[in-house]
Amino acid sequence: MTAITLAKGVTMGLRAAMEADPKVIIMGEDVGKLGGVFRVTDGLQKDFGEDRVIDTPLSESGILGTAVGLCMRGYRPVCEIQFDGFVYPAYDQIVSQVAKLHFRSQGRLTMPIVIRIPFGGGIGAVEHHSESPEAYFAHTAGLKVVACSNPVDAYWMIQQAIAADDPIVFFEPKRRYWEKAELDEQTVPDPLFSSRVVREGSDVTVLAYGPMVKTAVQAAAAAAEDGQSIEVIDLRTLSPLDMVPVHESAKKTGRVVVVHEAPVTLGLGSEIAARVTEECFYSLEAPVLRVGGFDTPYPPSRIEEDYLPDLDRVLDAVDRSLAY
Amino acid sequence: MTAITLAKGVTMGLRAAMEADPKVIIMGEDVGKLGGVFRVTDGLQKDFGEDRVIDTPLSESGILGTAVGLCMRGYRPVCEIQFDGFVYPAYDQIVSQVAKLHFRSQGRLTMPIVIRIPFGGGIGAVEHHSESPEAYFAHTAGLKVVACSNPVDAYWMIQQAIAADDPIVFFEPKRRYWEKAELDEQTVPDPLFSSRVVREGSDVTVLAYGPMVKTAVQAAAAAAEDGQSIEVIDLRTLSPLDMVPVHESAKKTGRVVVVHEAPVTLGLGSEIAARVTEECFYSLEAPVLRVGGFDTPYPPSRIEEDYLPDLDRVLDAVDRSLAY
Amino acid sequence: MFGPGQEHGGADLIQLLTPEGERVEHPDFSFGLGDDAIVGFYRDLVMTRRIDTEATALQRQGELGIWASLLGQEAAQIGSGRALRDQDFAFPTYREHGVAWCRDIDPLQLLGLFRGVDQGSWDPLEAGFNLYTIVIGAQTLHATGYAMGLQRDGVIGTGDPDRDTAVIAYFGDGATSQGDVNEAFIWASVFNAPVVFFCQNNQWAISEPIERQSKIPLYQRALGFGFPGLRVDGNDVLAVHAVTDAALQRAREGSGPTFVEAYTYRMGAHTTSDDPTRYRVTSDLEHWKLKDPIERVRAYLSRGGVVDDDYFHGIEAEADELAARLRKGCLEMPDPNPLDIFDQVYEETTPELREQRDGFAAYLASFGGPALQEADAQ
Amino acid sequence: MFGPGQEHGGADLIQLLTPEGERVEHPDFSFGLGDDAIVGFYRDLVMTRRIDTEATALQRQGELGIWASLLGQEAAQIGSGRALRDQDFAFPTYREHGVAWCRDIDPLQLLGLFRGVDQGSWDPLEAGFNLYTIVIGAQTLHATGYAMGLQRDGVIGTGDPDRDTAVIAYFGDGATSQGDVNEAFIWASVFNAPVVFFCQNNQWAISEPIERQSKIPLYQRALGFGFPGLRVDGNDVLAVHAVTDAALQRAREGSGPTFVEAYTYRMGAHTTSDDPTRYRVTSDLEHWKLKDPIERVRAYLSRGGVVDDDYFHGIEAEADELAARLRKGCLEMPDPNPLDIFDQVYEETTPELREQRDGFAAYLASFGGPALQEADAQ
Ligand SMILES: Cc1ncc(C[n+]2csc(CCOP(=O)(O)OP(=O)(O)O)c2C)c(N)n1
Ligand SMILES: Cc1ncc(C[n+]2csc(CCOP(=O)(O)OP(=O)(O)O)c2C)c(N)n1
Ligand SMILES: [Mg+2]
Ligand SMILES: [Mg+2]
Repeated sequence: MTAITLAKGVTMGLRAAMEADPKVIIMGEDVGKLGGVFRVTDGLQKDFGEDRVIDTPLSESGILGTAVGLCMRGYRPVCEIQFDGFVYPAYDQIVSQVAKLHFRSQGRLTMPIVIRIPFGGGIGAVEHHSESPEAYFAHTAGLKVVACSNPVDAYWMIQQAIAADDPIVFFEPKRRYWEKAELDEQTVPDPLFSSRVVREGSDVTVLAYGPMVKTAVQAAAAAAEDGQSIEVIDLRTLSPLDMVPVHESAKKTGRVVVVHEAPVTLGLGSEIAARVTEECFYSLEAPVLRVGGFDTPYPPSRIEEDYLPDLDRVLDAVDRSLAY
Repeated sequence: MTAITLAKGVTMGLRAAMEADPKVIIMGEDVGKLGGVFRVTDGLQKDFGEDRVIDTPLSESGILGTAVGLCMRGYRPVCEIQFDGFVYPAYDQIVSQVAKLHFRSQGRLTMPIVIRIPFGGGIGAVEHHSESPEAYFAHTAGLKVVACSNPVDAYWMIQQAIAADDPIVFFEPKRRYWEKAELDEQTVPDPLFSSRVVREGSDVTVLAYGPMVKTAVQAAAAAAEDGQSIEVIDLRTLSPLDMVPVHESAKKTGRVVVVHEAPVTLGLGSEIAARVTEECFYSLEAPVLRVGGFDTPYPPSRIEEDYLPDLDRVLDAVDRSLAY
Repeated sequence: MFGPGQEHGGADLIQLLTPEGERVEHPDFSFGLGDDAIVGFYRDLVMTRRIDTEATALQRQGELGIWASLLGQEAAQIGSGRALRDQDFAFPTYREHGVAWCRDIDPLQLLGLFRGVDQGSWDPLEAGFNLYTIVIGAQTLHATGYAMGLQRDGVIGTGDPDRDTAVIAYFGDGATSQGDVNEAFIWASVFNAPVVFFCQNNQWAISEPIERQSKIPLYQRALGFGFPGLRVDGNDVLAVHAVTDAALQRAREGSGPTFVEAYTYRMGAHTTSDDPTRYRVTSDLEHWKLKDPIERVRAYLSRGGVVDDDYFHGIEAEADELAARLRKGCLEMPDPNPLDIFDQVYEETTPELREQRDGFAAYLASFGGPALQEADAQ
Repeated sequence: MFGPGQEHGGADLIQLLTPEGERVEHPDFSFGLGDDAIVGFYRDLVMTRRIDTEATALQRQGELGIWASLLGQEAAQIGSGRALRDQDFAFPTYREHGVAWCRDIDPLQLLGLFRGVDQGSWDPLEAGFNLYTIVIGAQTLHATGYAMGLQRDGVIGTGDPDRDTAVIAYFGDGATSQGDVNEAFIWASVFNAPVVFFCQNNQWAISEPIERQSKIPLYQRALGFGFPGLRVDGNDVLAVHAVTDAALQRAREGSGPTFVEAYTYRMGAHTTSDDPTRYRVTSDLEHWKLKDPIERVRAYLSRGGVVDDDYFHGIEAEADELAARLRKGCLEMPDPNPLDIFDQVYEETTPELREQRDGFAAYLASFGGPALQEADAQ
């Protein structure tokens, strides 16, 4: 058992995946000598060589477009997008090619591509470095989308994502890169596409993923002091959604709050609210409430703490839910 | 009063806008001599010249990127994307530049760009020609999104969109391009960002936009024969949403069905379901039900009628709603 | 041969067979095969054109939703397609019916996409021929990535003719304006990838003339990216073969990418949905008719007495048979089972999709539609 | 001067002032202004470097979140920036602090983005200088579109020096690999747009050397797109001025785009967040130190006795004042009011955003946060 950061969890997972399968390659800007701007690929080029850890030209569409061709030669590219705001130049290749080729070829072509995206705000960065674009991908048939929230999941989920034969957008909560946890490499991980109850409770269910899981857990702890019992679920998988534990919890508590950094309108919260309401209509004491970023572009970092959902805004929603 | 097609409505609206304001220019692939693949810009280059109706190089990012610069010189570009599936190469310019520049410049820069996109299926086209990408834009702060459903709205809405000072993605239901209606150029149009009750009813509210409005109205007519009274609302504006008439209707009927061609997951229906449930929680007799495309890429055209919501699937949802 | 000399010499069109059917010499390129190969090319050209004519007819009769004709571009496609080895891989647009023919794709399979029953039913990996790509330019990056895979697989520059492999990416003149295509040039150049960028400059991107995409000859685009560009007479099957063969060999040897501009003309409409009379004059058409890619080969073969009339008749007969088979096969193409689409989205499907499939099956069943067993049975 | 001759001649670096401060001749380009202008350039260079050093210090002390240093690129920016006329328009990346200086942007305003209080607070249209663009390459298309607007406004080729206008787009060596940048080349060439593509090749894109973006000198990229490309000594303010001035004039006259590669070196880290020791050797740095863009001007001015020591001291003093003002102003920069962001999204705001603003205002008020009146008052 060793304590590792979330960033280190991804690094170790990448290393394990590359050792396990020689077809696994890493592509991205500055992933080689520099080890990535977050050092997540640190040391990998040194150990696996320039053929497997590729410093690419500065073109995201090129990264995803060539990854498609590499898949056709049996490779399993792990593509790093340096920051969330820079995935859009590759959007066409992702949505029209990566996501559709399995379908278009009736399964003759598989696209085992992992697109790693450090996402979300809270690190005081300049514009385009704090986006939460997950809904753009979760709305796209043919892609799968997951988000890790802690070092241990980071370690296991990245390996599971690389081993999977479908294209997966892998979101890493950059503001949590330096959070630590104990990793036991012997334990058997949960399946990749499963959500997990991280704190049990009976009054209100709070759903979160990525960076907001910690916030939700902190909110639950604070609420406990006021005698409110909050159940927190880490969604982990955003497409497909694993609604089973969510519905169970919703039927138990009758009150659901969804939290994410992305703007509320058409964020993941909208889909979850629609599904929970349909599935648990007669069990709900209150409408599913959504806590998220406002429907504005990400603001200058000096006020990002106002923009981002925090403990208080989660508790505020919990209170509003309980008020029904 | 003359009967015009929806395509003609857009053409006439574009012509009127170009006559009204010399700064209005049209950019796109094949919009000049050919008049666009749907002939929507037919005759405009002949009358307004090549400086105002620009046949562009084959690059969508180039179309939107140069449109930004043209706005900074006071122009009002109307950019045609030839088919829905070809907007993605421009996605970065749209999401990171067009949508954000007003915000980033604190209002010093305005982006009066209209992005015209023929969208949806039903015309027997090959892949990439039948997409419904509206949610990708409605989730993007800084953009506004509208969809016309009939020739008269097409004529007025395109003029209103061009006159507006914010970037607007303007969706045209390509399968309805050839539908006809009487246009009275003297009437005063509804505001652009308003939804409209197109058929009154008391049992169930059906919400639709673009190509699905006709389907919803047909369903309502069929249901009437079975004694079901369906209210149909044409949303018209997808961002911002005009929820006032929707909530009114929902409180009246207690039952809401949303219909669109786009895949259900994270489609507009999810946002509407979430909002209606939050606003009308105690009035709802049934959860908001969603009828849409399946969560698959658009299928080969021979089976698109199975994929697309039709009268029967709308009525099926109405029955399920009434069964609560 | 690919040295900087091209920077100047490349300006002239590389031609080995004149429109009149005369063989001519070129300082850098010569046709390496014998008359028997040319006899085979003639058959390829005729069969390809017949496939195209028949498909166009099928569209007119409502059997296909749309068809993209290659009329006029047969030599560009056969000449390049025949330069490929079994192990090579081709990335087509939506118009490479002649290349598909060279890759032994059953022409009937080409109709699926245009009839709307599938999006390509051959196995790309087995055929060495990817599915058609409709999004302009996207395939050039796929080709470059595939070529990077070849480098990693050690099948470049080994000297073993059955091992060394090259990739060819097809695209049009309009495609050269897409960011993806230019990025592909950069990647291929930087990584010295074994890929041939084969541009059929048919002078038009739907209604837009080549002037809308470039002010200078397209082949010169490559010079700015650091690899050679050549312009070949795209209606001269011998020259196209010679140039493509050399470019592919260069790639297989590990000498990197080449840009080949096949200078040709789109004799038909962009697709069956298009109306060229709105934007181009017929005189151009007349001019290019005289450069027909098939006529010049026929002229060469008959003048030289390489083959007799029986041969030509034989080919016609074979083409007639193919056309008949195409027509019959097209009409018999079964529509897909709507319930199959759910299982084709992912390699490992999801509970959500299973639920949607089952729900839809039940729904269809309520109308007596295809039951689920059927779907699963398939 | 911009003829095909460049295709070959361009291979040599255009230089007018050696690292030792010697004026040298060039067949095609000469510095058109007098020593007084060079005296002014010296001041620009020193002030720019001082702004950069102070901002770096402010970041180290936690007053800025990040800073992108232009150390080493002062001449490329001052030389090109000073070639602009009032009516011209510049599209910067995130590193053009020297160009901003030439456009009379208060350096204090440059800090806002990096401190996180705004995303650029000057008026781009008034300043003739757009907001910084962080998404690599995007601004090259904006510049091309702006140039197309100039053509439509009839302010090209009128012969009136106060009327004819040009656009300059700044970008780096790494940016040349983005599709957008190559599309900008195509559009500018096809429409003959009055834009100068000014590439500061500082040899690095964060940790990636120029070899990752191009195998041949970058200026040659332009040749493949049909317009001239030139490579100038980016550390030679006189040569940069002469070449940019000629390229801008060419644009104003209606002769179309030019690609200028300013060959320079990023002397500092990519940004204050970067650690170059991980990927580059210090010997390069030593080599480039000898080519310092400021030293050579100082050498020229003092050797020629154009100015005396008092002048140099005066500039130092002025720079000290500026630095002090920057520091003071930075610390005093007010944080934005979180309630303002809602009204900045659209020109015509929406009911949804008004509701979100009011709701958030009430929420903040419940903690004693800024009330709405305040926000509205601002
Ligand atoms: C990204 C994208 N934009 C637009 C289209 C619509 N479109 C289909 S073919 C075509 C013209 C292509 O011209 P060219 O590259 O010269 O190929 P050709 O059709 O002449 O063979 C266009 C604009 C598309 N398929 N993809
Ligand atoms: C589209 C996009 N991808 C990635 C980045 C992250 N990034 C910021 S600067 C940079 C390197 C740019 O290098 P260059 O163009 O040479 O400019 P320089 O920083 O050297 O001035 C990268 C990759 C970005 N800002 N935008
Ligand atoms: Mg063409
Ligand atoms: Mg650089």
